[in-house]
Amino acid sequence: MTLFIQQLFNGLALGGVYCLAAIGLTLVFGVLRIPNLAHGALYMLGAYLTYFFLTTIGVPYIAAIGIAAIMLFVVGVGLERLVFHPLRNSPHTHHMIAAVGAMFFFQALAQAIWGADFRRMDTPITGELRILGAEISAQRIVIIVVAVIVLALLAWFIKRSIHGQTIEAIEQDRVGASLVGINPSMVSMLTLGLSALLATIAAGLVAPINLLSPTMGDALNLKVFAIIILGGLGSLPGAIVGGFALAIAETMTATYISSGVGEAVAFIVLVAVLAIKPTGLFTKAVQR
Amino acid sequence: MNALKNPRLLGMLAVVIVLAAAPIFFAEQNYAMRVVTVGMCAAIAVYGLNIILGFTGQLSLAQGGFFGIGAYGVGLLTTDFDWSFWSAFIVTIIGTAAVGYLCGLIALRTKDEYFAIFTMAIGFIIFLVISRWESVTHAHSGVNNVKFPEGGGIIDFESPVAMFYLVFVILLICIYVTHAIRRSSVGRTLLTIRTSEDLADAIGVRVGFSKQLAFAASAVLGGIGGGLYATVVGFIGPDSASIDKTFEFLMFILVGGMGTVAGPLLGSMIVTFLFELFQDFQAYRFIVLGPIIVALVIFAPRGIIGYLGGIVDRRSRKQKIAEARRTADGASPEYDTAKSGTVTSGIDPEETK
Amino acid sequence: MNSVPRTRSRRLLSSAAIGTLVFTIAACGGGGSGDGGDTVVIGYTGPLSGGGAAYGENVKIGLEMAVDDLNDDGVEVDGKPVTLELKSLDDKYAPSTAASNAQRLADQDKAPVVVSPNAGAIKAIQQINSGRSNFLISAYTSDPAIVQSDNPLTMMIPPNFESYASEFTETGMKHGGKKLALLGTQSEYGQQWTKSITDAWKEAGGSVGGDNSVDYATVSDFAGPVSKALADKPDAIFVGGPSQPTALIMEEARKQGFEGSFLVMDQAKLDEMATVAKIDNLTNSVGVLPVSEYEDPGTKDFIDKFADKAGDKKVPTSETALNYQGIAIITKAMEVSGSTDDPEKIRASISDALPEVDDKYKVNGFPDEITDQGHLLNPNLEATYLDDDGEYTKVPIDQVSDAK
Amino acid sequence: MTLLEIRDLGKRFGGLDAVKDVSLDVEEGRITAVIGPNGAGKSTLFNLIHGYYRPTSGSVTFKGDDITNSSPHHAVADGIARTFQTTHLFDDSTLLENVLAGRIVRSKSTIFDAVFHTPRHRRESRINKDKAMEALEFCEIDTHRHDLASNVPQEVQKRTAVAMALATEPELLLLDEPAGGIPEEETTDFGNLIRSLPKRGVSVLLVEHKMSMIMGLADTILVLDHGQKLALGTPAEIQSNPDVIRAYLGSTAEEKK
Repeated sequence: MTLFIQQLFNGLALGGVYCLAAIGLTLVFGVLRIPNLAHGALYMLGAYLTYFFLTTIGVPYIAAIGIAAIMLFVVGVGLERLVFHPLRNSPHTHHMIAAVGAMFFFQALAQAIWGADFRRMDTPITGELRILGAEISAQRIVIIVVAVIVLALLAWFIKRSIHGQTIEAIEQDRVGASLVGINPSMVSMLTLGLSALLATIAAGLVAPINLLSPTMGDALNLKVFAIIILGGLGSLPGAIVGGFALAIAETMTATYISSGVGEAVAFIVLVAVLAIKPTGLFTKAVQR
Repeated sequence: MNALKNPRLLGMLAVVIVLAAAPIFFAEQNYAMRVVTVGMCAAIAVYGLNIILGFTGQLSLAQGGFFGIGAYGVGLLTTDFDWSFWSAFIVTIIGTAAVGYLCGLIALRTKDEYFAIFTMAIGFIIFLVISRWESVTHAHSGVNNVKFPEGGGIIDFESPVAMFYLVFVILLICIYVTHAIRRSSVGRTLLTIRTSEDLADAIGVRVGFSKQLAFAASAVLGGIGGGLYATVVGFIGPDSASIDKTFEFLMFILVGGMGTVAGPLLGSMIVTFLFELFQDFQAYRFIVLGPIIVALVIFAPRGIIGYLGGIVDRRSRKQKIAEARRTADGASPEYDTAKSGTVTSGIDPEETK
Repeated sequence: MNSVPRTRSRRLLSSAAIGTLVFTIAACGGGGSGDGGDTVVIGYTGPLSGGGAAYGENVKIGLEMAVDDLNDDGVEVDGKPVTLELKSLDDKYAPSTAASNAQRLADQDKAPVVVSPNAGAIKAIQQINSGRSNFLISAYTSDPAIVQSDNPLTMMIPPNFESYASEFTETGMKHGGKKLALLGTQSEYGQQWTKSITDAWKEAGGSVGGDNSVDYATVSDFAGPVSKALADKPDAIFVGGPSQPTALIMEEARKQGFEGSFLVMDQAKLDEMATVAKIDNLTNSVGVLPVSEYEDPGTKDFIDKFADKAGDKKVPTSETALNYQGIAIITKAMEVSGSTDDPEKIRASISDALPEVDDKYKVNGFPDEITDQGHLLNPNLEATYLDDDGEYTKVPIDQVSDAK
Repeated sequence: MTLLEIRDLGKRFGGLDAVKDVSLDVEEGRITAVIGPNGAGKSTLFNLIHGYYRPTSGSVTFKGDDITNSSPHHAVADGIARTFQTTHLFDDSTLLENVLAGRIVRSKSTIFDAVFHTPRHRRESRINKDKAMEALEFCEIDTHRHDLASNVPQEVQKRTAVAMALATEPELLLLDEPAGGIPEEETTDFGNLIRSLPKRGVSVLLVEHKMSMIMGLADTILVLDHGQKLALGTPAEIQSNPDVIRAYLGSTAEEKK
């Protein structure tokens, strides 16, 4: 029983990790329909920049995340301008390959700057909590809470924008409040910038429980795609449910069946769900 | 036959002749032979991708997985089960066809992004099975000493040159088959589906069934490529089924030109050589290669063949149009035909939304 | 579908892009270098980008240090001075790429020896290194499968990992207890270790829980797997993969209340682990001896030189040290055989070369013999036990045979 | 003879009736029209006939065979072709290639024929091309055959859609607003094209907004309102039907000038 509770908390924390990583991707995928495979790389860059400000420069934790997030916003905007904007009329394939190219670039860049070695990011949030006999670190609790809050806020912000009313999303957003009447390419820029910013917040929170390396985004990339497809494209509640459900399924199958199945479960569930409901769990069945 | 007047065919012919002659210059260079031969194995799988992506317009991300099934089918059957290469190869091809068909049954219920991610999941599951099912696939230990094809005492396939020509001939067959498919009503069916499934429905195309066939066909070519790859390299590990392979294939097809007949071959060769060329930069090669990939996608979105083909098409169409005008003498020249092929009508829907 | 608005400038740009491409490919034809006559290329193919990059870099540093030092000392083969040159290629851990790279190094750079640091890659390279092409593989892996294949041109550097199992078991049981949990990484190598430890542990009369191996590279949070392993209330845990994630797992286990002993696979190095986790969380563990604990004649200087090269934050590991030794051995074998381009002769002379190697290159348990199958054997193999005070105690290891 | 028999056809989406209890006979060699305000269920009716939707009630019979639950490609194979309200064409292909696509359903050759270039394949390719050219000529757009579909004027595109449908060798052609988007002055020509179809052995069922065109074209007119039949009869009868005038003609005809 203790094991079950412990794993439930572990699953929740992992769900928080997945959700946080998925947010930015859902944004871009949902609003612009771009499968941004470079998202994991942005997440990685965000982690390294946070690390840089926190450890190398010595800025406080929250501030380090903030500065890194702003820098990543710029990177995201740059990515949109240089890569996705010229491709705005091309089919998905082009986006995917361009994103892969960008991902290669970011990874090589990070390796050139910070080296290939694993790095550890220590944060001021330390200590463990004991709940019902289960041990869980404070950092993980922060992850769960922040994931839920950020996702809920975001869902509330752009709920109506997903299916067409793209511009409204930005209008409701405080960044875009002053930009009423902006053109669609501005929306794209802001969306990608925002997604990179969110990826950094996620990375800043999640990186401390694991390690930093130039390929740290890879492990998340595929799973996060599974999650947002499972939940239904562009559905933020779907991303929340999908993230937590898959994480708990993963932890539980790994615990009670085998770790191999645990690794595959996200994809098996995805295949099963799409076989029954080809548009994901939460879509309002809006196919073009 | 007016094949000689067709610049596309001429181009294709040129590529094929250059390749066919390659061993004359590189026979002693094992490295060059190896790179080209491995590149051709990949090219076969890319032709498979061309059927489902280029002709049918469905982005399948399972191709690396099918490539892996092909490689492991041949690898395991020739080692652990001690089959001859040829029987293993044929059984493997049938096997990939079956797996492809079954996956297609479910996969084709989904559309667009869902199809892409769904096939990505399939590819990833295949990868996980290969890398985790230790008792059968030897997981990360890989499969060592995959048999060479039996030459029946006539050809010794241990020689890289013989192996080169084996892969080359099979590649040519695959190219011809894709070419024939494209020209035939089957190909037209697939192109119809690519343009609009509703329209395809309306003119009597069996959309589901055709997509299914295309998916299975693409899986088969993936399996063929993988099977040959296994015997060419002799040792295979789970990386031969990884998602990276899929992206590699996508890169090949995109650089060469989607939906074209020569594109996959040219793309595979060019990208393979680019990768080898930039090896000297080691870890930092992707600082250069990454932007090159992005630039290619942006500036030559239809690939090299698509780009060249566009020029050829415009020219030949201009001729034909002029001819049609002359014979019908009642021309209606109120629009500019010179723009044909490059500018499409209207405002971009994404921009106006 | 294809509604790309194209302008003239874009067309120009695309022609330019394609033109550049064609040009670079044409330029690619050249390749090949190193006809300086007295330059010998040492080839290296390893993961220099992607997930294994850190590992590949560590190996590369050892090779670079060896090549620099040997060149400084001066190498003389058959009466002529020879300059060594290291040429490294990236294979991203993919065996087939590694084999292509090795082929290229042998063909274009005439490298008589190619270093590869992973078993899969070595197996792939063994398909091509003796036959139409000939070159020696300097194999950095402790998987005995690569010498079992009877490849005549393979030199295996590290000790056979199977040697560790019984000693690790004994030490782990002594400081922990009879019940073992398995939490190694899901790599080829990790799985072999898991198997080997499982067998040894059972043989010693202990009980082994379920296999909880996870892929260290793709797990986002180790808490789940650790909880599961701890659920069986083990007295000892087998862990291991790359040092840093291994350290994280041990730390997590300690935080979740584990008090038993750790058996640490040789891929993870205790001193390197201490750079990402507090040493308190790593104690009561048995693992391979850190380089700094070796007492070979060249160890001290090597560590200093390593610090100069890689910075003092980095810990020198056996990946670096053993490959440093390896190149010194091969170079000496070239001198002894009087040949830089006949890998068979070089391989045959290794045995005679071993006692000739200068003391400064003896840094990490120097071997005194090479088996017929090509395995370098260090007579005094030692592992270590890290006690609760953070002190290393040496544990002598009996080496097992490489036979299947 | 009655070609198409629709009996009490109905389709519910959610709780709403898109089409309810519609019955209609389409006579061979005639032009039958369906009119009604937007949202009256005209397109849904088409989709039901063609098998794109499954009806919730009623039946559709074509040449005596029940095709109620058939699928679109079966419908086409049986001899029912259709065009769309918004023109669907293969933009990157020439008109000839577009019309050739309509031949797919009549092609018997398989992948193997194509690969081995069998006589059947060659014979079929030739026939397909001839038939496609014939359809292009019939629609008077053969001079444009090498132009890209995206580069020709709207009217030519509309004609191409008809030619593509004709290439499937239908006995019944469903035209969904065939003259939509065509300038007023060209509708007469287009009307003539439709009028010539029955002589070719193709009966027509069409949905159209342009009243002037319908009245001079159709033999029988069905008026739909809220998915139900409002009236059925000859143009003259419809024009004088008070229900129709009140519900439809009176208001929308004025709006539509």
